[in-house]
Amino acid sequence: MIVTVLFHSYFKELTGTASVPEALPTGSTLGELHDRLMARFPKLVAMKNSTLLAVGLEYQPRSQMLREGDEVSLFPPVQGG
Amino acid sequence: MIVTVLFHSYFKELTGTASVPEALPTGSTLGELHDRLMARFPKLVAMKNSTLLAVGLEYQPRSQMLREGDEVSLFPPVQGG
Amino acid sequence: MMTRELIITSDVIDEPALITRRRMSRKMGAAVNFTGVVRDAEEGSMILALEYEAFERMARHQFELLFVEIEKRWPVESVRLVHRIGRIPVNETSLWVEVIAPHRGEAFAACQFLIDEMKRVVPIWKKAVPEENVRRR
Amino acid sequence: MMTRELIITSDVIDEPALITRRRMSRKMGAAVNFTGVVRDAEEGSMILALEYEAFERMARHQFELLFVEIEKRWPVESVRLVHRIGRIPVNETSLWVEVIAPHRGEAFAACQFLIDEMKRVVPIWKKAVPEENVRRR
Repeated sequence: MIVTVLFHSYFKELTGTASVPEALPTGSTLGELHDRLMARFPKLVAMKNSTLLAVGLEYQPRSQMLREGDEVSLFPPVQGG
Repeated sequence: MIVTVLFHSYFKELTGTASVPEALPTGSTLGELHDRLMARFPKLVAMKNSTLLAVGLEYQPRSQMLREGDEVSLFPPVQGG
Repeated sequence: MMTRELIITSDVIDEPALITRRRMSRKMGAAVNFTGVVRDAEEGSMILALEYEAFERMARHQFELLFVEIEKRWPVESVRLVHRIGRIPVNETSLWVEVIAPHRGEAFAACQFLIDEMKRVVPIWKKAVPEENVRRR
Repeated sequence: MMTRELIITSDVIDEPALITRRRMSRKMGAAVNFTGVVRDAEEGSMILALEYEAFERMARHQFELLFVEIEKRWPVESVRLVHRIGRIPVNETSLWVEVIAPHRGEAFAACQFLIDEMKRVVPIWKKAVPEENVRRR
């Protein structure tokens, strides 16, 4: 299956892109996607523990099962205000 | 000695006046003045425990010694805001 | 030095004008404003207005003591407080407070402290003007 | 039903205009406003501005979840929040919040909750624009 990955804030600089498609085995979890993305974009590894993960507009845990066409966002800690 | 007593808020209604002079023995305390005023204006008695006492612009305890010419204020709990 | 502005007035409180006059240095990150408004009921009865009275000389002195205390406790750059007195109709502003500080925690703490302490020590009183006291049109 | 207004904009925040548009029912006694302003230093370095970026669709959704939570917890009548994004010079407003409630305790609590939670969950980020990055005149 294919999901769309969005990078926000300086994750765009770390990966050189704002959005990439990623092909995954059916039944993959959000955590497995994150691992694949760290392999593909090694600069994400240093941010591993502080990376926030969302599917659509909701935060989700790494155990969340992904579905075809999901839009997944990765970003650093938020800083509004 | 003579002090000036000011009543504020509904203490003016209870006593029928905003200001009265009161003659006291030299060395009297604020508490003794309060007792005299309750004798003179019995409607103040019901408010005894919630009455606030100030000399000039400062709150003072009942033990405060008064001096000739002091301006003493009596009023109910404050309610600004 | 913390700047302070204290206004006790029977005029309507013009909040947009007060906001327009705000000055903050480049080190300040937070302004907290509180607006207290007369509600339509007081102790369960409907009212038309509150009538506020101040022992103004002492009120000014007691506010100044609170400002001194705020300056000691928090790195506040500015406090402004306007208390309206006289008859204030329901839905109009009786109290407006502003505290400016580097960070929001300090600004919120100092603003709440000022209001809480004012309600304890500043000689201002209010009296309800009940609905039945006026002729209905 | 709590009314809410959420504005995410690159325009300057016009606080007097926002205050002028305030509506409070006759049951409400307290309005708390917070204004967050860009300070001249970020992590010890002097800056000219902050550059804010939002993942706006998700930010709107996450703000709405916070509004729902506020409505559950406190008798708040109205929440308004304006977050400016893009480049915001030092001494200009990045965030403006207003909470209206019957009493001040609720209004202060809900306003602080909203800001604290925003800083935890709403996808908005900032980047310092350091002083040396621009030509001095």
